[in-house]
Amino acid sequence: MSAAVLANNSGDAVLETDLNPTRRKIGEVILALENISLAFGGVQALSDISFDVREHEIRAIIGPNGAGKSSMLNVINGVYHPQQGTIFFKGEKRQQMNPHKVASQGVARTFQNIALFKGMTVLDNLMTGRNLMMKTGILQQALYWGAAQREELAHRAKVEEIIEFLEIQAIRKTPVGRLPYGMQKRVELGRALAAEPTMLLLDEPMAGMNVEEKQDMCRFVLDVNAEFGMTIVLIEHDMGVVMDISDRVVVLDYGKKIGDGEPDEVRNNQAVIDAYLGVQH
Amino acid sequence: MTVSATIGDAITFPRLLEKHAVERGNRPAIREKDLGIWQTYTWSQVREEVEALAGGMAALGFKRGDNLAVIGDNRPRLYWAMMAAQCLGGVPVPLYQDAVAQEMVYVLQDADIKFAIVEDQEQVDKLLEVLLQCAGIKHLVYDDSRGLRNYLQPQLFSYERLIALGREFNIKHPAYFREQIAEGKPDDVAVMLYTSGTTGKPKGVSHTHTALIHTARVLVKFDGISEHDELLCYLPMAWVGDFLYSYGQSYVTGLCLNCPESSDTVMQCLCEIGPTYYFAPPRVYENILTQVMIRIEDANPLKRRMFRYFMDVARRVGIKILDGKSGISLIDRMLYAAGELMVYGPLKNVLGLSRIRVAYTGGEAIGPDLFNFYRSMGINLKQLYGMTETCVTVCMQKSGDVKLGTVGPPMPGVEVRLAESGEVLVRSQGMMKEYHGQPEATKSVINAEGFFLTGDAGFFDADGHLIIIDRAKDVGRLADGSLFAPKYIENKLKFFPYIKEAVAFGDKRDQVTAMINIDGAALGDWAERRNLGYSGYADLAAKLEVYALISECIEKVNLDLAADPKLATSQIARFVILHKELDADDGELTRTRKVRRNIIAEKYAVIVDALYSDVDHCEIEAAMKFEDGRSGVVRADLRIGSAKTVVGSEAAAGRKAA
Amino acid sequence: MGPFIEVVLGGLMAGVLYSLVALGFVLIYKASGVFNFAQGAMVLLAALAFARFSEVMPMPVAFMLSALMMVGVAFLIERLVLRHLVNQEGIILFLATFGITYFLEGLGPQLFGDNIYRIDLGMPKEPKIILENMFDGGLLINLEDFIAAGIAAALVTFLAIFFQKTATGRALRAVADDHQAAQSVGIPLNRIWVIVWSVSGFVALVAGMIWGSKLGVQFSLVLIALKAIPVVILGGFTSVPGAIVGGLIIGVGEKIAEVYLGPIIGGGIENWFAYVLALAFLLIRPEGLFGERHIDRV
Amino acid sequence: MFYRENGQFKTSYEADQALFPIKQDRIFIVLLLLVAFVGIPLFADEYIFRAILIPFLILSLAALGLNLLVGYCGQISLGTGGFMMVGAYAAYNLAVRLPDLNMLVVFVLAGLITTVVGMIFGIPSLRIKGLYLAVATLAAQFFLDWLFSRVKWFTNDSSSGSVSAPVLQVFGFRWESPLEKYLFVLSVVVLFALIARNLVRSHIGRSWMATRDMDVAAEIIGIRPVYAKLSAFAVSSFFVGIAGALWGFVHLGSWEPLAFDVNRSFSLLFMVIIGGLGSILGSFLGAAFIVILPLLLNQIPLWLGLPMSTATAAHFEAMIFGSLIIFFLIVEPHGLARLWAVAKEKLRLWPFPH
Repeated sequence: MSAAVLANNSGDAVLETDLNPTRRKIGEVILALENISLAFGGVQALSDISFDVREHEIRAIIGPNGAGKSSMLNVINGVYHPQQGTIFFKGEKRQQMNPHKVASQGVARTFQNIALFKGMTVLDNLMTGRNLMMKTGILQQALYWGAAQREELAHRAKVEEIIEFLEIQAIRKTPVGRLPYGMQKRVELGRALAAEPTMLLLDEPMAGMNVEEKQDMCRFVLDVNAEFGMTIVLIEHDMGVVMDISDRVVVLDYGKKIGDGEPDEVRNNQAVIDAYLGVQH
Repeated sequence: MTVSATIGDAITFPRLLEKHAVERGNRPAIREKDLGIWQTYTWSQVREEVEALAGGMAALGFKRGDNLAVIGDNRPRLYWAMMAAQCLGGVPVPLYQDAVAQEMVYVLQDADIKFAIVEDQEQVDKLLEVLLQCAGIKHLVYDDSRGLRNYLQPQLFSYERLIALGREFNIKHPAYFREQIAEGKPDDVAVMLYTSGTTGKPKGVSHTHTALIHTARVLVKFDGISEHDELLCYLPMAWVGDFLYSYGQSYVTGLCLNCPESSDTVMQCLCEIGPTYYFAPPRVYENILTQVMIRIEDANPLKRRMFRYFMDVARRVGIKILDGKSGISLIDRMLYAAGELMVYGPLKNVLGLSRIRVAYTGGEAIGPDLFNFYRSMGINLKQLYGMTETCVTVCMQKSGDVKLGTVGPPMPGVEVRLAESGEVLVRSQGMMKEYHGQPEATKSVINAEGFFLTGDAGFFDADGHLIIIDRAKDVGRLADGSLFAPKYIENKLKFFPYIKEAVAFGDKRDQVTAMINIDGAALGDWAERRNLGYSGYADLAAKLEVYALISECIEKVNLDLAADPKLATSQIARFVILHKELDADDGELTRTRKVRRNIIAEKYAVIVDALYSDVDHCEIEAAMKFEDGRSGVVRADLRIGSAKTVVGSEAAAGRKAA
Repeated sequence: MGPFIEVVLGGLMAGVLYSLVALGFVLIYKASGVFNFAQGAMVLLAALAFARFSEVMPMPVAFMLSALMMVGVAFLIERLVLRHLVNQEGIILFLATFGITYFLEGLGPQLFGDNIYRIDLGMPKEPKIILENMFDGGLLINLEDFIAAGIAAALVTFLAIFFQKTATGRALRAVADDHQAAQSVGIPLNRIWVIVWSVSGFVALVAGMIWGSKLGVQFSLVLIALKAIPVVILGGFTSVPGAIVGGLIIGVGEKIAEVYLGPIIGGGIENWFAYVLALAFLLIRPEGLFGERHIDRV
Repeated sequence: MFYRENGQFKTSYEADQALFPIKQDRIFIVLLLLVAFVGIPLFADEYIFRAILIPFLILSLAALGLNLLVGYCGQISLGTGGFMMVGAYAAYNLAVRLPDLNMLVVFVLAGLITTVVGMIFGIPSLRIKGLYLAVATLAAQFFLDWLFSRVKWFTNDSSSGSVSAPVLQVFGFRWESPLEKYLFVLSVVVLFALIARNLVRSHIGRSWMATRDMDVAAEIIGIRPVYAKLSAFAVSSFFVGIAGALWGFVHLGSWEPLAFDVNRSFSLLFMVIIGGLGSILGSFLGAAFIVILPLLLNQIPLWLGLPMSTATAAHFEAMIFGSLIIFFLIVEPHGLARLWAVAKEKLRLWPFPH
């Protein structure tokens, strides 16, 4: 499954596929969506969609514009509540929950239209990603004393590791509003990583990037998966990228699932080809 | 065994380490900006780390006489690895980290490398790529494990594992480390530095501990360098300048090295550290000046006028004040003080040069404007002369006695002699031991009396300051028999901010011609201000306006040359502006960015022929390597420009008028 | 029963007048996205001008002159303030109208004096008893209020037609939906703003005249603006009918509370009751009665 | 221009995240404190303390509190005057009814009571935002106005409706003269400025700013909006409540609800806007501007020798004030603090423009 990945990861042919699984072993199902249907008013955004995500895998969701991909992510992280269907996360059936609760269960995400905190620096944006883990009370923070300071510095150290990982040292104290688009995308990934999630949802992480930026972002996504073992659910338009880096692909079209499987399977699926070639429904 | 016994007279680097660990164990030895702050390691921490590292290397079979390849940016761990190798009686061989894999093959084979320590995945990949050619490599240690998690080659070893292995080893062999240090002799080879070689294959220059330490101590005395100095290591570790002026000085004086966070943040790190002691080749100073000029152009007119006004003041009196000369009026002194507050001080602060006590430049000639710019602002910038084989330091300008255009008098303990041909010969304690494995080559450059043949042509001025004009073998003759020193001419051209590189031709010809490489950034800016549209480097290079500008520059050089009777015949008559930048990757420059004149002449023979005919343009096809390693062919049609030349008397008149 | 209906009727009358001021808010908010805090100050300025002009000239002329002055004010506001704040956040524009408020509050009395002036529109002042046959003792109502309500209703109808049927009205609505889009299809934003602020000034003039004839023209007229805010909240910032219904609800609610609740808790509750009512409403329906629902997109 | 940052490298996160990481800034702040604590007391006269410095400091504190809410958390409030009123009356009632209570405890309790009230009125922020929220807080203002003027219990059944605070007595010392009062207020304000700075650089401050910048994203990365918003209301109200108590006890001495009416709310909002949203320094600059401006406007005609009736002067004051607000919003919508920040950035990069 990972020959393409290999070539992408190390850039040479020295490594041998059988000997060197470049990723952690893919594990059990971590997230299962069963018969999800979601409607806004009269508009059916998702209808009866089921698929699962396994631990440590890179799972792509693709589909033409308006297929319901972003809605799917919003369902996974609790922004939208589907009218029908059940969601199992880490083996437990999920009740109605709000986004911050989902976040506290270890799901982080990035957004199609960058949603950074524009008034803050890169460092502060990343630190915000760790808010869930910060526990000191308001009085200690007011005095910036003892535990509060220790906590702040300890988390700073963690965030610095991410800064290094994403190679954004030069901009750590720059307000994010001043950064170019590609950099902002990278910082947003950093904010999600800062939360040390088990599952990472990426909504078009490479949209609007040039080739070089895309390569960088691919490398980061693969490294995140390899180094931290994070499970990644990814929406992406660039088919080359999707086929290269993902383990399995779900294809949506008009809110319905039309394909699901490994990249090669999906590539040869007639329904998928039709959807992309624009066969009229 | 007592500590003092190990230290002895401290005439090897490992013994210096032992000495600092005892004498200044809690002082910082090295800092690295990592994870956002300057992580600091004291001398005793460094010693402990080196001991563990040496133990690990020993455990893996690194032994006396082995060579250790070191490849990467300036990182503490790589510096420590060099020290660990020396402790074990081995020889560190730093390589240029931006070389492509194939370029490394020769050195790896020549130095018979079994053991390499590299920075990261990028370097690991390069070595793995040439593993078949360099089968000798048994152990490949990496500092940063990012991306290497699943590389299963048996040679690979992480730094952390090596340290752990070393600690185990040292428990089993508690005395091994000290014994090895004690066994080290001053005349052992301490380092092997490969010269980039203007021609031919690189040669491994072997230096002994004695030579290096001696040279460093001369410098310490010369400029009062102490453990309180700070410096930033950002020049390639494979360069002799970094080895002697960073690594060497740090061990000799106990001063603290600072390693920048990444190559993107060198300027930022420079500002934070504010080194007191600084060494950079002229092009670094030039880049800084170019940046200053470009950035100041964006300032409001009032500020620009203030800047120009005070820079004029500085030009008038700054250098005299720096040199402590008398005869400066009180008003000028006050103006200069105001300038220091308003311009020079803040400017130095922004550039990270506020705390400079002494700054060096060398390796190539530095332009007078450039040189004076820094000195007039109160930065004690000095030129020095030397080469890898002589531990750099042959001549150096003395603080307070700096003559423009010279490289100063010989350093204490250095003998300089001029051969019949004008070639500079040097003898000192800092002489290399040999070219590694090339006794013939060694013999050919060190004569019977022990003088090193530098290959440079030069002469002493009336005050005993040495002036270098060119490589001796490059100094040629024009067809009429008069002197032709191409590099001297090229340097004069390169002092213009718009000209990045220049290659002069003229040996055995009837006139001098030149190929010019424009500076894309500086000229791009120039073009923008004139609303001159262009689509890229090649297009800009071909603009008529640019030709006019460059020909103006050349005419100024001609005027300058005409003033010197020896060189008046070397005026440039015709020139061409190249459509691409000369590039080390294409073999046109050395890794230290010196032009390879013969290779260029061969490669661009078409152009050279055109320069010496009367056509006004020529077509060229050039193979070039892109950043991703692919190669392609670039075609261009180049215009040939001509410049006015003057006769001697006109030159004198022109100068007077100016 | 009779007294209760009297209270409700009284509330409705007051409510119509609130609606009139609220209408000014809505117009400007719809067309320029600005929450115009200066509406009260505009009412004061217009009323002062009309009162002082009508002392020396026939009333219709005074009316025309005051209306013209309000157009001038609108023009200046666009030229000196709004034009420079295009593309700023809503809060900045909101605060700018505070600046306008202060300025007009200084300007009005400086130009026209700061005494209490009377406006006599010739409306019958004396209360009238009607429907004596239906209720015991009949209903005591104020004829002046009835007339005022009539005028207000006429104005509202006029505006509704203006918005729906004229080209300018349609352009106004386009601008409200999306400034940039409107600009890109060639709707002149600046002119639209001048028009809408003028209309709003005209509404202020009418409101000022009616309130002025009721209470006399004095500084406290600016406080009416504060009363109109809960009305807008209740009705929704962008809805003309909302302003009217909201005004009526607030008017009636306030009167009822004042009469039946006030004595129990110490009186004087009309200052805050409207707000609490609006607030309670907000919590149930954040977008107001007639406002458009806003969905947050991720 | 005055910055010489070479060599000021940080070897620990502690140093890197210090309040004033740059040495020149530390020197400046120490000098400023010296001037405030030593210099001014040596030279200023009573009038300056009473009419300028004490009101400036107390209003700075209130503006600071408001800025935490508006500038940092993005929740607009037009009820600050009302919350100050709660603080003042709470302190009054505590001091009068429990005369043995230490004054500092009285102030803190007054602040806490205001906190509770502020949180109650902050509840609507969970449902509504922007102008709607502004109106909700306006409701608080009017309700509180009414409460303290109509419910006699709060004024201790005072017949005139106005109340008088007892003399300020802390640490067995009576802070009576303007100088003493000034020093007391200054100490409190410095302490609170420090607290505010600490809060905004801690995780609570970041959760506020995240909520302000993009509330949906903030919730998705795990910030509880309820907690972020209500804590901002709570902390802000605490600051404002203490400022209210100080305004009553130290500045006014005796007062009625009118001293805290809606105009007070508006003027505090102007302070944070003109001073700079999301800036501690801005709160002080804004307060200084709004305190000093009317005094200046009153003085200028005198200096020019143009006697003016009080009414005319008042009208002109309003007009100039209004114009200045507009002028500021047009020229620098991010306030004086932004101008300061830009100037500082320029000085650091001098002679380069950027």
